[in-house]
Amino acid sequence: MNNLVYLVPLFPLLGFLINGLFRKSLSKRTIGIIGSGTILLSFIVSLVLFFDVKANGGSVVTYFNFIDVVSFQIPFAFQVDQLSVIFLLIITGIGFLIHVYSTSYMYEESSDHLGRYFAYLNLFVFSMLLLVLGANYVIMFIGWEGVGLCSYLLIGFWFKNDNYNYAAKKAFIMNRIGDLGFLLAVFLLLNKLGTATYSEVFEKASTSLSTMDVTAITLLLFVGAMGKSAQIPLYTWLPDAMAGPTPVSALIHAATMVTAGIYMIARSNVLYSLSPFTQDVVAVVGLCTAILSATIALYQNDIKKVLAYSTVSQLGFMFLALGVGAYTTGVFHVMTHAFFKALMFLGAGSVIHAMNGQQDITKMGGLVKKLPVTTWTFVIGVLAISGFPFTSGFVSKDEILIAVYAHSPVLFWFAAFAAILTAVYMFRLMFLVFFGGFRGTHEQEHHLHESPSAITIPLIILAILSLVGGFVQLPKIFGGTDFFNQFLAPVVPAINHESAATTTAEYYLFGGTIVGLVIIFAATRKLFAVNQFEDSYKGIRKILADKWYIDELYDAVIVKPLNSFSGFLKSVIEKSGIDGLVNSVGRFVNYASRQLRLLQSGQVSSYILFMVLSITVLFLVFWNQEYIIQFLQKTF
Amino acid sequence: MPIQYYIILAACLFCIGVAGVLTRRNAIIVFMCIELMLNAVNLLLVAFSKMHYAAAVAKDAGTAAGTDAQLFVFFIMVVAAAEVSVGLAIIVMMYRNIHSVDINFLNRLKN
Amino acid sequence: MIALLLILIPLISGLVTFFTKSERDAKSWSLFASILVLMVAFAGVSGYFDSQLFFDTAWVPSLGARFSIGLDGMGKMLCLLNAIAFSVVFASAYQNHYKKPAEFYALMLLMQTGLMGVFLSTDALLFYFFWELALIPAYFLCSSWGGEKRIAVTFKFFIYTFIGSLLMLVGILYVYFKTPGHSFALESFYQAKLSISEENFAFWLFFIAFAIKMPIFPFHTWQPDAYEQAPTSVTMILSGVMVKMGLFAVIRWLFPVFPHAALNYSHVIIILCVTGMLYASFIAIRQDDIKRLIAYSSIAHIGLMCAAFFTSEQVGMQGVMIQMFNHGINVIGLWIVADLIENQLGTRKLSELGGLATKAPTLAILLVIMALANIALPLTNSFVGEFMMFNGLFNYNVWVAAVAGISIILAAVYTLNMIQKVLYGITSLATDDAGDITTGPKIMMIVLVIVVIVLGVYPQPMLQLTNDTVQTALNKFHL
Amino acid sequence: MSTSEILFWSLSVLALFGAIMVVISKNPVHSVLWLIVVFFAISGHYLLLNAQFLAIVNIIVYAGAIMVLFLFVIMLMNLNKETEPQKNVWMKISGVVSGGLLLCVFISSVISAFDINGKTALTGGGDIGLIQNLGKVLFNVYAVPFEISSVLFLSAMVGAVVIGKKD
Amino acid sequence: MNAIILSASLGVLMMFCSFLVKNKNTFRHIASVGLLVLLIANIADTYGYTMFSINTYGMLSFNRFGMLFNSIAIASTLIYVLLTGREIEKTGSYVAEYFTLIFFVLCGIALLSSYSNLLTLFLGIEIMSIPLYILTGSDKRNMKSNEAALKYFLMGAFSTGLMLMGIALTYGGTGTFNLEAAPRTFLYIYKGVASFLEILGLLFLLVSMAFKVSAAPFHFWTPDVYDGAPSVFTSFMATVVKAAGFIAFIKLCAVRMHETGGAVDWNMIFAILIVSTLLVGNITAVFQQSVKRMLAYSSIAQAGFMLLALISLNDIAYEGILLYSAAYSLATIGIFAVLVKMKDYTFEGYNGLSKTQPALAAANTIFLLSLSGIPLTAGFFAKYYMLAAVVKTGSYLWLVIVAVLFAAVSVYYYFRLIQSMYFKEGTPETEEITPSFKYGIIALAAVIIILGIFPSLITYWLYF
Repeated sequence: MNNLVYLVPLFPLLGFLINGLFRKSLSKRTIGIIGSGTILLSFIVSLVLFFDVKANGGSVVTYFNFIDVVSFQIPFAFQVDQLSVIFLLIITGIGFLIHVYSTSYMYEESSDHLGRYFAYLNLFVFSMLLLVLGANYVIMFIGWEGVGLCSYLLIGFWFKNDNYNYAAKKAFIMNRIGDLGFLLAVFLLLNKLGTATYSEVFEKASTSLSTMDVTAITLLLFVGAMGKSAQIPLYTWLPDAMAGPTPVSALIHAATMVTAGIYMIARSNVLYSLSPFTQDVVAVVGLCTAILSATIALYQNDIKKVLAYSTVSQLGFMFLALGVGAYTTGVFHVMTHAFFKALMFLGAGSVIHAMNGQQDITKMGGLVKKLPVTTWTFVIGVLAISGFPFTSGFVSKDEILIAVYAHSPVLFWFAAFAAILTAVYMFRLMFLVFFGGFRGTHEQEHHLHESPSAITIPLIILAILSLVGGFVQLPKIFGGTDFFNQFLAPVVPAINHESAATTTAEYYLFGGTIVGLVIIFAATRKLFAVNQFEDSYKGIRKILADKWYIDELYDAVIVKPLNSFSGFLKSVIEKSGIDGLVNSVGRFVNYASRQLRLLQSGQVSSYILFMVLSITVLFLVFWNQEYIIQFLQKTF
Repeated sequence: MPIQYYIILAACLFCIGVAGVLTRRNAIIVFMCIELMLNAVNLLLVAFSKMHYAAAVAKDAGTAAGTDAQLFVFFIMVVAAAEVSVGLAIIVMMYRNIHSVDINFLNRLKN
Repeated sequence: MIALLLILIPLISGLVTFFTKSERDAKSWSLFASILVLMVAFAGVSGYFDSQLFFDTAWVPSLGARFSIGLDGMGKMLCLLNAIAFSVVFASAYQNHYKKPAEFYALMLLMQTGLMGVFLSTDALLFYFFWELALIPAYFLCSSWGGEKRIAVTFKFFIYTFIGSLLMLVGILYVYFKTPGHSFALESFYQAKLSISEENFAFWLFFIAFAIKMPIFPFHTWQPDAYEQAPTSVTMILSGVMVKMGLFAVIRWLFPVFPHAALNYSHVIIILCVTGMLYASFIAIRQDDIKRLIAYSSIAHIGLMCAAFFTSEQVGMQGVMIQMFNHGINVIGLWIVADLIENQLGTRKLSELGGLATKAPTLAILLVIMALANIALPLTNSFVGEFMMFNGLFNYNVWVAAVAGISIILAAVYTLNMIQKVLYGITSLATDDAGDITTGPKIMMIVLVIVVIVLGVYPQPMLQLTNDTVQTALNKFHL
Repeated sequence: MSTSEILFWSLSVLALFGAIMVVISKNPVHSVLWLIVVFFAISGHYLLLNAQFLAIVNIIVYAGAIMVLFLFVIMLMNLNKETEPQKNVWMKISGVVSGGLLLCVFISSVISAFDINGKTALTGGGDIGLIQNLGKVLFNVYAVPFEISSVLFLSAMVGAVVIGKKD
Repeated sequence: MNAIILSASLGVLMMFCSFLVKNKNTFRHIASVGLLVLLIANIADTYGYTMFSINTYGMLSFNRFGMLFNSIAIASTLIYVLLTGREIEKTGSYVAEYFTLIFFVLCGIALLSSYSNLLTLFLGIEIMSIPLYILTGSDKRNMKSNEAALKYFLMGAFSTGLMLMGIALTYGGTGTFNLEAAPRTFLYIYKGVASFLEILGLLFLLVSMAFKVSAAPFHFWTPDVYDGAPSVFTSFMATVVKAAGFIAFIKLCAVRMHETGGAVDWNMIFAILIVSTLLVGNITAVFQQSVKRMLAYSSIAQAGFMLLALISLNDIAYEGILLYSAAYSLATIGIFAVLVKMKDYTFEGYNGLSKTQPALAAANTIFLLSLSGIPLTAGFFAKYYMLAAVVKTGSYLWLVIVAVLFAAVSVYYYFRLIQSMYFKEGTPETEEITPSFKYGIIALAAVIIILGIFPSLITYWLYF
């Protein structure tokens, strides 16, 4: 069965080619069908693979030698195992839903652009699949950069708008910075172990890698993860990436691509377990990101921005989990987060659709009357993300918190704080968008309508998933078993936190969550669900609204200096410096020529004078040449 | 006579000729100074011929050493005569054109 | 036989072209010739004719110089590149109009002869001959068909390279008198008896020549001007093939002849190259002229190749090999686009362009693909090369590799800048009435794109092809 | 002090003085006359060295033919003191100085030529300078150069025609 | 011997033609036939068929090298006459005499290529120079021509004085004028090698020879004379005559300087001469406005390159000097042949020649490439041999590098001409170009290319 694996990426690739090449001649319907149909096909294949793997374990399928030089082989191979299968399902499943959603959401686009859109989307899925399927770091890197490219193309999809293009460029370049780290890590692996294939790397790692090396490798890999998964300091591109069409934000910047970092670390858990230091770094960075972005999210007024920052903060949570060694939990949160965050983005999309393009939540409100489905699905999403008991988010986030608690209580309290913030800004969003009175213009109010089924059905499916998605990993105390962990166990060892301490913690947490949520609910209701806004925030709020001025900081510290530096090189060093030197040689020759020809004065007597003088000089040289030669030998 | 005397005498004549070439502007005088240089050389050659003769005659009486130098002088005179004829012709031609023999007027060609 | 044909076909057809009357004849004849050469080159690469790759006959017996030419792996590859380049150039320039077409195409073919000769010759004096022979037509092409500042710029380029090659000539002589039995043959050059100090001295005589040709950092200033001023068809050859001459010469004539000196100075040179990479990339960021931008980016790439080769790491060297080919293909693709843009819109200023994606979608896509290949995105050809080269650099020294790695980011910066300013945004005055790419160039570009993708996915054949060259270099090195 | 020495010194002084006068006398005609004096002095030296043939030839060819030619030309152009162009003093000084320099270098190097120490030029005796002996050698050994020098004369003649003849 | 006697008698023949033959433009043909005969006779002589068996008592000694050079010189003169004969007729009213003088010059050259006695050297130099004084002044109404003639004459006479002083001193040192047979055993010898006076004399000789080959700092006459003389004769002076000077010089070095080499380091003097010559020639040529004057300076620069042969007196140097003479003479003759067709000698005068006279422009380009030593032209191998000769000696590598750097400078002014012919707009006025002239010049270009591919065509004859 595993030999079917090549089909999984193949279908999207075909979709990409067809849509890309013949997009002018195809009708919008067919484009949509091809676009989402291919994904559906590979989803089916993935399901088949899933059960196959469940039944009889994973395996590696090698196709051809990508690079094969003496002492240096990189096979082009796919690795089908529990971890990759999980991601296959997430990518293709959610990908399919979002494709379907897009068929309606992007319907206004001309068939040319629609074809382009689906081509990019398929290409993205293709490279994402390559990323998770690759059996060594090089193949992973291929996918890794591929998804970066697609996100670049999709963010800049509406390329007429230059701000979008800047956002796209920013995203790509920040990813590139991460990629450099990734690349260096791979080189280090190749240098130390002579191979980049997972199986070999992991078995050799413990024996033939010094702690120093492991730390270096893992840190460099983590740099890559920072770029891809938008962690401090490389997170600023993600909010800007919201320039892209909303389904893209849902698929790439919430559900799949940004979780590549988590996949990569989970994949190389062996290495990370070998280097505690890196783990701490990961945990701390993740936590900081979680808190920072959560605080920013509090005062954002753009619906997609809020979601974006919440994504960043959730990613922070996942890294926190990985950092404390709960890899499975991290992966689990990836899954659940994929459900509810995709849901919320799509919901937001539906809202924007209804408000035709309006994204400012201060101009919304009370949409519950006009958009029931969107509203209630969105509410489910909010509950899930803020960890309402028994929703998927509750399960995964609880598990993270407990794991953190088991690791170190200090981190736990910070994490809990972040979780609370999450609830706060999510409720704020919910209230401002769906409840209260409508604050938009009349045309908008008139225009409001529930979205077509192609949009609502995916919402509903995702809502269900976010509700029940947690049950595969329900804690024992609630009578569940950790299927998920068991499934992943062969690839990613789960830490067992079913100790007495943690079970009690579970109770506290369970209680705490309910109480906390109620309080927060009331509080936010009071605080935020108002109908008039001061046009600009003051004090701390302003700082939060302006995202702690991080972008401005980067601009001032990195971008501007680099620009001026290169300008300096171009105009000063190159022009006047090197090139000037070269040209001055020519100018000097000309000058010398002009001077030297004055020697030819035209006077016979002066000529003869020169001759006589040079004869005397020759004589002198001649009789003293011993001394001259000695002198020369001394000097040179 | 010690040969040095002759050498120095010839050298003096030669250098006076050079100095004349350098100091005078009249083409004819310049040319005459060159002739003076040639004569210095002639004198030197003859002196050398007698020197070598003296050295050789000590070994055998009937030697012809030194003859060649005197013949060389003869050839020098021949050449000098030829040169003079050409040179004076050129000078005259120039005089015809610019009515002067001042070599400082020769400055159309320069740089 | 193959080798001889590779030289003779362009030579003869070039001389014939001088006497063609009409523009059509000149064009079609030269295109035909170049395609013929391409076929022969393929035959050479195919490996069916490996028995006939060498040709050798007496030339100047009194000097011990022979007319001996031959193909090794690298030679095959570069001859193929050369052949492809010229066919593509002729084809894509088919509807351009040049004044004095006969001369133009004839000189082009003569230049191809020279380049072929450089890649083929296994005799030092012959090598020098062709080295110059490639330069002279380039000089005439650039200074009679180029831009407005062409004469001065081309002259600078010529003098600059000429000084280099003269120094190389001295070096050749120097080694020649050290060879057993005074011969110019490549083998006897490899066996030359040189003391370390002599090697160190002669090494620089050769290296300066090659450094100017490549060009390496402090010697590069002729290049942007020359590329900017030359007619684009010539620029394609200059940047696609001619700069490879430098690298080729380093690999064939410098490394194996002076292994110890190469080892001594590898640090200096690598430092130079890496400095050059960053320097050029930084300058490229601020370029407003497409041609200059591409020129600087190609300086950066060449720097990487040279550095990677001097690490004397097998992987790196192997990377250099295929990268020579790939860079040729990519840069030619970029030039074709630049040419189309300039011919159609009459400007190369990024600040005056924009919004082409709406006007010329196909062109846009092709340009994007080429640009991505230029920044070595995976599954494009140059990823493999750069990956291996950086790997070699890394094995040589971690920090050097890290610093050089910055150029990857910078490359992304300036390339995306270019794409954005050319394709995206709203149309400008210049691009308002732009049309899409026409069939001829489109086909060429598609061919190139296919090569780019295929070599990106399955580079193995190319690696096998050039394996032997690397081996010889290394064997010489580990003696 | 023997007669030959007295003769040598007096002739040398005469020659040098005449030479100097050639250079410094303003009037070209005087220069010519002084040059003739120098030639006579040198002929005297020849006689002293018993090179009679050369002495005679010197008188006939140089003092006779060549100098007359010079005089003739000068008369033809009737150059005299007034028409004599004056060089600026710096040119004069530099000329004299460099000539002097040459002389110094020359003499100093000749002085340091030890290999001719004690060599003397035979005055009086020695019959190689006699016409008969010279003639023998000239028409045997030096026949070829002698013939060749005729080419020289031919070319000089042709040249004189080409240049001098009015057209 | 054939060459000497025949050239002399042919000169006399031309002299008689001047009043026997009335039709002016038949002289050209007679002269070319005569040159052809001369060439054949000389080649016959080379292979032992000498018409006159004269005992020269060691005044002359004939060897393969000198003979081969004679052939080259005569052949180039033939080409020169064929290409530019018409212009010789236009110079003045004494056409036959000009040819006479050219033949006499050839006689002098033949002497210089075979002298073995300082007397014959002296006579050769004079026989070569005196006709040149006249040819320089042959354009009598032209002030520049007069001036050039007088300058040339005065300075030439001066250098003759120096040379004679040198000969006299060498004689004083050795007691013989014979080149080879200088006795090296003396009572008291400077550094156990040579007489002091001889060395002193050789220095004078060196200076005067340097003057003849116009090596700096004794080059001052060259630009003015070449510029002032009628262009046709400039091309003759600058090519064949100068090469002959080198042949004489190299022989002198090979014997006397070589023998006294132990006492003094002549190479050091030569190095000084070479560097200064290259410097003055190349650098000054850069700024010239008149092509003719530029060529004068370039001839100085080329002389600097040829001097390299004197430092390294090995087999390569001998082959090289012959090749160089041939390559340089042919190229320069070609360039002058084009030059004399131009109305305006400045660089601007050439602007756009490629449009009006493509064939001429192309040929001229090849000549210029050859002068600047680009491969595929004879000039490359000429330079190559010179450099190789020095490199072979193992020392003076710095000199080689200096030389190539200056060669790069030389490209600057040669290519200026190419630029104005091809890349500048303009309409140059030329005399009417006969097709025969066109074909002739193209043939010459072809010869240069062929020599550039197979230099052995010349060097081969040195051994077989």
